[in-house]
Amino acid sequence: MLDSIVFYFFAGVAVLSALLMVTRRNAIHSAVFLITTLLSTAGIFLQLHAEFLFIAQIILYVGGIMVLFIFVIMLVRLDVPLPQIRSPLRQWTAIFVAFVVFGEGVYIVWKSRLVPGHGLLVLNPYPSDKLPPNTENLAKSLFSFYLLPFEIASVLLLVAMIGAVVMGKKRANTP
Amino acid sequence: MMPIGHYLLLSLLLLLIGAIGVITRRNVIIVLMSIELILNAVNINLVAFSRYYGDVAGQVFALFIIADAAAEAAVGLGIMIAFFRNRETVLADEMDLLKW
Amino acid sequence: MSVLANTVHDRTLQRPDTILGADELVINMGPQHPSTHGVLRVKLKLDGERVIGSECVIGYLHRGVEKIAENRSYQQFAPYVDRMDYVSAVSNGLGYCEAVEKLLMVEAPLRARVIRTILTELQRIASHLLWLGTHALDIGALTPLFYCMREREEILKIFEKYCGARLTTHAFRIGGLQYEAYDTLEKDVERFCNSFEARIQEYSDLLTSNSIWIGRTRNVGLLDAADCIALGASGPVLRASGVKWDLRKATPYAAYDQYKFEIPVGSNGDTYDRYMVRLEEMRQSRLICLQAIENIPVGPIMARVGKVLKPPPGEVYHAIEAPKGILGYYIVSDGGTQPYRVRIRPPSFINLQALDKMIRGHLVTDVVAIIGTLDIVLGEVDR
Amino acid sequence: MLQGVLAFVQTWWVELLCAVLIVLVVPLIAGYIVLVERKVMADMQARLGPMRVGPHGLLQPIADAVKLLIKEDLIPDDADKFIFWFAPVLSMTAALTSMGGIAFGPWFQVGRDINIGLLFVVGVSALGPFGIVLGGWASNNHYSIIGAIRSTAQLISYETTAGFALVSGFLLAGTLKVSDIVKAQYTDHVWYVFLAPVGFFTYLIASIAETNRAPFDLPEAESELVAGYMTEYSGFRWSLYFLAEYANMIVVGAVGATLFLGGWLRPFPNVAWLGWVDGLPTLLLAVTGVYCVMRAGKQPVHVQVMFMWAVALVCFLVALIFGVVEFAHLTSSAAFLSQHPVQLLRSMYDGLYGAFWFLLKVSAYIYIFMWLRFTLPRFRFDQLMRLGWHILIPLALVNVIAVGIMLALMSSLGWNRWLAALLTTLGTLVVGMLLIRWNDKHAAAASGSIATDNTQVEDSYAG
Repeated sequence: MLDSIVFYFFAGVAVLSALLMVTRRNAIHSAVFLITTLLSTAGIFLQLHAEFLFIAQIILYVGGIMVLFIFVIMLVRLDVPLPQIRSPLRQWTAIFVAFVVFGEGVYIVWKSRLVPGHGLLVLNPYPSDKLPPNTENLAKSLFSFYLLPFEIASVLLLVAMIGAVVMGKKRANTP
Repeated sequence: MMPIGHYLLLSLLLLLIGAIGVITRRNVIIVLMSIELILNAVNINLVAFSRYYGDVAGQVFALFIIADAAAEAAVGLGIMIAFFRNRETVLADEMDLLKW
Repeated sequence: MSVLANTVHDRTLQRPDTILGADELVINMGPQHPSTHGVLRVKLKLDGERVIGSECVIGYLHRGVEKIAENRSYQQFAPYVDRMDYVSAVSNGLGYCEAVEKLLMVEAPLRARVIRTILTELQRIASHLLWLGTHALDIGALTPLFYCMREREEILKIFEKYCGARLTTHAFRIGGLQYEAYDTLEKDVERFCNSFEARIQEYSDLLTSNSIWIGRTRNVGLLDAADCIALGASGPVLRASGVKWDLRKATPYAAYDQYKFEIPVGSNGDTYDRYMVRLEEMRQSRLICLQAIENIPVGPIMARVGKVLKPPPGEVYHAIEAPKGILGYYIVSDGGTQPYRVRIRPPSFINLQALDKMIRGHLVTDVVAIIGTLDIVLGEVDR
Repeated sequence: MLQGVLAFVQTWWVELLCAVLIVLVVPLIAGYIVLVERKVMADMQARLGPMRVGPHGLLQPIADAVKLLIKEDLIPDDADKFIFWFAPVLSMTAALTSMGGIAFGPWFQVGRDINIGLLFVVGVSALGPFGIVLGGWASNNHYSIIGAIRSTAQLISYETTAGFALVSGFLLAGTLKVSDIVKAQYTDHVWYVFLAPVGFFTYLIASIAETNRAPFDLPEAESELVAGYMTEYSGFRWSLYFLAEYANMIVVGAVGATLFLGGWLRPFPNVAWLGWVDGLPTLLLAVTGVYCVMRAGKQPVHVQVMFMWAVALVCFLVALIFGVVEFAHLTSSAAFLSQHPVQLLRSMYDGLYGAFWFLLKVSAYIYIFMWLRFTLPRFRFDQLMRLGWHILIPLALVNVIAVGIMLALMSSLGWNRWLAALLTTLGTLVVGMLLIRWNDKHAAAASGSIATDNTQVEDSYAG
């Protein structure tokens, strides 16, 4: 009962602010609504007993990436809304495609509801009292079975960092 | 506890909203933010499955996706700053040259 | 050091465009800003936080002091000069009185000159103390301000006992002094000087070797000797750049020729040097006071000047070393009871010219440090 | 429905109570921290500070709060109204929420079962910068936006340092859960500040920077930026920012105290002959109570008399709880212990007693903040960044490695703990000295220039 209230609350906030995010013209407003979406997603993670991911989402996504976004928006002075050229064709295409994909998704979920053992609509969650302590569990698998991907991810971050530095640096003699 | 389908539908919705953002918006920063939204939608899926199967793998991959999103944001914004410096704009339509 | 100044300067010259190519940020510092010391307004053109240009707007406190002088008799104008540099009113008065005395071709008696010297040096200490407190406050040290005010209070009390006023004292008269020194003047000054030595060491302990303080002041607002002279800067600003020029030694006035003191000079011409020079000047002023109270000569305190002053036609320029720099009075007389023209060379105004040169290439944060280190008083800049 | 609510309340009443207490009491405490700060400042500056409202200005915070609440609510014309409204709320929410993860005593915690513990506190307080940066942007004022950008860069940089410094503590404790961290310090017979002093001091510095306190208060440097990001704020919104700042101070103090200073443990909790220290809180409270009673009669205004009596009463009440339980411990008579009220008092004792020591440590931590604020001048922005990125972050990183080596030495080679701690600390310090020397050389070469180019470089770490 409480669980589903929490879920619907966060889900509602997430969807609503996601919609607002793609429709606002002011980039800062978009960023604020994206933050709201990310925070409600973090809430859903908490409701799913993924505590570490909840805090990782907040620290990394919200505290890191979004600060970066806002910083850049301020840096390039995007805070004034840009002139919007309406292209109805593109918009309608996008909405049409979205509806089609959404329909497909709903159809798949509906279709697979009765597959024994794996039915998406009837599957019961793993009993919460049998879940191992989240952080320890995550750390153990991250540093044993997933060690190589973990290291690759760190290399990826390093490469991204260097790339960002190179990109952000002012070249000496550009016009 | 509700069935997992609810999470999947939520994830789908967020993904589609993100996709609409990517397609319809011209402002590169908002496009980048929409991509973050899409990645986030994927995360919900992964974590939900991880919870329902009692397997931590989903969360591990969600973590990787967050790292990936960070890398993407850093590079994407770096490109955007470089672009802005040269063209004084952040509209995707203006990005019509492979080199400048 | 001058090399460094130039590199800073050149860097900005090489890239007039901003780092991102985005608009420059123009901020208005003042006239209502916590650290422009009154009503100075500086328009700063910023690239991010770096200053790429500036413009001073002054005149918010303009009262037309020089014009007022033309409609007042010589004595009547004396209190007005107190209102220029209102934190060192005694020095202003000294300069004016001596200028008029020069015009009248009279000299104040020795006793008057010695007492003038004592009070002027006390005023120098008070002015520097106020500068130190507010300068430290601008740089973010909250506490020295209150200590400095405590010491300054002692000096103001001596002034109050002497002439009844604390800030705009009008302590001297043309031709000497109006008031005889009160009975315990020597004792008060001595007591102050004795306690002051330890106190100034205390401020020095708080700031001089503090690495944040050094970081904030060293190599900030560099001004080399040639620049100083070209800009007409004087006082501690000039001496910190290594020019040993002090009117108290160069053209002694009052009774300065009788006392031994050093002229502190800096080497770098940065904010830290100006700080050190002013600290040392306070110590030297203390020494002068101590020497002066040892024997104050007995005698009259007023030269023989008439009730109505009618100086012979002519002109005179007299400059003294005020706490902030060279304070000059150029007075033209047409033989009447009122000056024909008075022109005042205010040290703050002329030192302020150096601001743009000093802040270019620095950060906004340094701007307040540099405005502080110039030690301007807007009453004197605007007159 | 009602049943459900009742059941919910029954299960979670301690947490709910703590949450309500936090929301209600923190503003008051923040007000009194301001008073203490003004008093400390006055003391250091040879003056008296607030004296008019209440005895020694004790009611000043309340007067200030009333003034702030009845001020006109100004929103500048060109401000972005939605974000202008939203930003201070976000700051305040982040600060108060992060308090939920802190244990003020053995059972004095909102999120008791949360196994990410301190990470929750750190993470949620990382939302604070948004309030600042958005508020600064929304004000549409150049001073505000400079303050906002400064604070973003500063908070991101120093959060990294603080995070690494905390990791060294987490390594020693082997857990993230607040209660387990304190228990670990109890069973290890040592506060972790002695095992990882470098970690503690880097955390101290980073936490000062994170809370925007002097000498790192550049985002609101009054002499340059008027009031930084708060320039356009006034009245209630301004007080939200203000409360958030002080709440953040409590949070970082609490994190530092939990991880490095033994949380709610008294000094030397394992040494039996120091047991008399247990009596100190009782004594202190009783003395405070008596002082209040003595002063109460001399107050000129009726409200003030009442206030003093109320404070005295609270002191006596808590002292009574402590006293009765300690008396019970001393006599250890079963008949006395088994009485119902005594049992009730005993159940309250642990929490209050822990809270006493905990708050004492947090106060000491905050006092250090004040002390530094009134002693040191302010850093310049490039110096701040250089300190953060060139010295503190490498130092904190090295410290994490050093603590790891120390643990390895202890567990696999069986070294003495103190020897291992001494060696690794010395190693870290040597690295720190080298860093400072290298940086000085570097800084001398680059003096006069600033880190504008670097800020972008530095920010790419943020993700």
